Amino acid sequence: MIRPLSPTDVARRVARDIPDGSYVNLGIGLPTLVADVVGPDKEIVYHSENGILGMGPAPTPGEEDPELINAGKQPVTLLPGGSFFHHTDAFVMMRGGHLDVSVLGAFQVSETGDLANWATDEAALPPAVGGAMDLAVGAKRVLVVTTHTTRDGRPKLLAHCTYPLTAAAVVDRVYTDLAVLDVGPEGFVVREVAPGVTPDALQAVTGARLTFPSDLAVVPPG
Amino acid sequence: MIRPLSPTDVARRVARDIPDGSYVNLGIGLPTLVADVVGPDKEIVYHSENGILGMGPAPTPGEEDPELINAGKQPVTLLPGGSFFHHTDAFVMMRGGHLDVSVLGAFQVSETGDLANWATDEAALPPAVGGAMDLAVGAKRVLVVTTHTTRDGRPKLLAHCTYPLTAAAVVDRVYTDLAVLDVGPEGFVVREVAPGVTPDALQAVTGARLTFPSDLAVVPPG
Amino acid sequence: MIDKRVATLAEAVADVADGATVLVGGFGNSGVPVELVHALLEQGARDLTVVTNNAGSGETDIAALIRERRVRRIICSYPRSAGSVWFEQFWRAGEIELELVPQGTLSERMRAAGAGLGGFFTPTGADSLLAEGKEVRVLDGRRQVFERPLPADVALIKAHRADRWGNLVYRTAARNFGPTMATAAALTVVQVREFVELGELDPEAVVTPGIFVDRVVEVAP
Amino acid sequence: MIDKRVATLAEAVADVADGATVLVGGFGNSGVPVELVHALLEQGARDLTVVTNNAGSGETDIAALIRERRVRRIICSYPRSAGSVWFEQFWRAGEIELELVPQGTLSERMRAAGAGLGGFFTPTGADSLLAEGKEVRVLDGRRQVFERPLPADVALIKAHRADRWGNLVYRTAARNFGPTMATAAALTVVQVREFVELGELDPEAVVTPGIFVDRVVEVAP
Repeated sequence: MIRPLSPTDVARRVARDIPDGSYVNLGIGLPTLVADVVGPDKEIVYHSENGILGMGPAPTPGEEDPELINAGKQPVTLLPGGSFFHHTDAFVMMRGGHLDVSVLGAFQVSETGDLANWATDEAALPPAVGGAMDLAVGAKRVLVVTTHTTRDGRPKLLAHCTYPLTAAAVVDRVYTDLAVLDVGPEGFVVREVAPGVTPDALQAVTGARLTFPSDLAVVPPG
Repeated sequence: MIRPLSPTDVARRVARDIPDGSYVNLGIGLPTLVADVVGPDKEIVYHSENGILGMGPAPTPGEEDPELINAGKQPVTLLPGGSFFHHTDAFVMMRGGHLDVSVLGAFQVSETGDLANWATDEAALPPAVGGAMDLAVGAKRVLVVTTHTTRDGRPKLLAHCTYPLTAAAVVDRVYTDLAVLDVGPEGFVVREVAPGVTPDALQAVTGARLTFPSDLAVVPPG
Repeated sequence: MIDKRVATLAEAVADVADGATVLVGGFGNSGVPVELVHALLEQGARDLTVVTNNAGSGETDIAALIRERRVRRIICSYPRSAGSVWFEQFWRAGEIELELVPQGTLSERMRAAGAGLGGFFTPTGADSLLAEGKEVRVLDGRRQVFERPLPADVALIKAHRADRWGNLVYRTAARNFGPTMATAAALTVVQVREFVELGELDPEAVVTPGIFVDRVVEVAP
Repeated sequence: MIDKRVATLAEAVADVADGATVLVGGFGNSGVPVELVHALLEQGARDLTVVTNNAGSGETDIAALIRERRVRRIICSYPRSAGSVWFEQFWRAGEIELELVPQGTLSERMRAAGAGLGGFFTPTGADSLLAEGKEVRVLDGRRQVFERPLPADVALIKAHRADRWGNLVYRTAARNFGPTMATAAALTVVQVREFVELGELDPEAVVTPGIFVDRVVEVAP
């Protein structure tokens, strides 16, 4: 029986791949869960595109500072050692390759590492991009967190993205509720699967050819 | 009898053209004299390319701070309201058109406002440019202070510069020991002359055709 | 004597012309110069191009400017939010133009204007729809798109403290676009919480030197 | 645990490779990381490309590196000074290469490297010999020259205080090229007068956030 990973399980799995001492940007949505599950043994410096390094946990209710918010516009805190800077410098950090890890959500990822996470083909909403494109091109490692399929079961991991691209050939690794996959010269290589997921079952919900190496593992419990 | 202006007289004449409240960069050499003769009725903010706004007078002997130096590497002070910033921002101020006035020295100025002040045709010395080119292209008004001729009597105001250009079509006004000249669509227009300087005498030591308007004045005593 | 302090919000925005390009600071609700934008609304300038990260929310500041049909065109990175109803309504009706710019490119284009540069190549967006119609060149092994400076007539920003020379310090993440916008506009107008005496701001910690600032107005919190 | 403090100058520059491009901070004698440069001299790396504003003076720091024939090429804006005898002697003999770059362009090229940009157009020098062989384009009504980023392997800079995360503050005009160079190198090494505890530096007044810094070493004044 397939037991898909919960969002927190996925976040835990991502957290294991973030080395102690990393500078990390967590995208809005699922990626923000990662900060909640990183172990206390690691000192991670979280970056926010609106000019913060060293973000701490959410403030105690009642202690919110309306000016001290993260990229998702939620109140945050600053750790000792943190600093503030202006927007242009925040993007120097992103675009200039200074972040060790960027964790992003995705609508689609292609087998060549193309990322689509800013626009669908829906014309009823005005387009909005924010900092997605800068985050995708700049970090040393770009990790994507997403459900393996859309709510109505269509694959998000594809041979080619059908939605407008955020950036081409940028994704290093994808974490879904069903698997952990690297993106390399061979396309998607499955590293780990959720409990009960067989290669055939995973291939059936994926829109690109998957490679399963002999040392395929089950995602370890968080 | 011609009475050429002293360097201090020239500086005084330049100072009269600098409005109260201006942001000013004074080039190395003759231009730095201007700060010494600006009247106490004007509040001028002096900029230095190495990251200072609001430079004050030279420190009292014994009070020098070896790190607090100007572009000419001489010790300076900082006025209340002054600030420090990095080199790149110092040049944003220069190149970006934020300085009201840049006062520069010159080897040659052409009648179209070309400026040559960084290199001669001497090949024995290594070339050096510093911030000259940024100062020449960026300020709202570019004023040049120079002797009217070289030490051996050759004109510095020319139809065309023969030395390598610093920048083309940038000089607004030239202050020499003999005259004050505007650079406009008509070429050099003489606004004021030193005491005793006749149009013919000035033309004779100038390498470009001069225009003398009917309201030509004598440089007033500082 | 340099004194950039003005007494009223109305005075601070008195001469913003119809058709002006106006930079408005802020990210979400942090650092938005709400009172200055409201003063601009009162002042009546129309046919504006507004450059800002978001497209307003609810019924205040930029959303109010849009609602009152003062904004012909908006240049921003993220016009969509829970409360961006006025923008969305006008956008659907084709009554407001939108130029969508990646956030880092938006900031960098304003910086280029303030820095006197003619443009720059960036990898951001080079493989996206947002590069359409723009020059793309391979530099350092990657595709990069040529982006042009984004200068403005006016910048409206919010800072924490100012002195009479217009030196500014900000507070936490409210700094965001302020320092860059201050460099990019012909006229930079700043609302601050508090005026301080000249010399009270630490010269090592001034974030926006007064050379980039034209007017400061105090708006008590 | 992040701790960028190293105990010795030797450790700070231990792995600078032959052939490296090294940014060296300072303007005149202000802000030069003298002790780090001397440590690099001891360390022995050669065939270096040194990027710095001036070309050394007297017998110390960059002048000593040049004298000891460690510098193959220097990229700077103003190599000539009263004491730049070693540079001048080697330059006349054709034993050191010089790339002369206008000062603002030098700083901006390093910034472009740190900012991940592919290059920029600047009016500075566009009508000069220094634009020879480069693309020139008319933008916004003026001739502008295309300049490329200037990235480096190592930056050696001097700051005033640092904490263990590598956050830096500087002192007066010694700041000069430091903050920009810190962004442009793969390895940024900083000498500071004093280490302080994490949290002691005002987060509003940090000039170089630690993300740009790899190693800090204390050199008491």
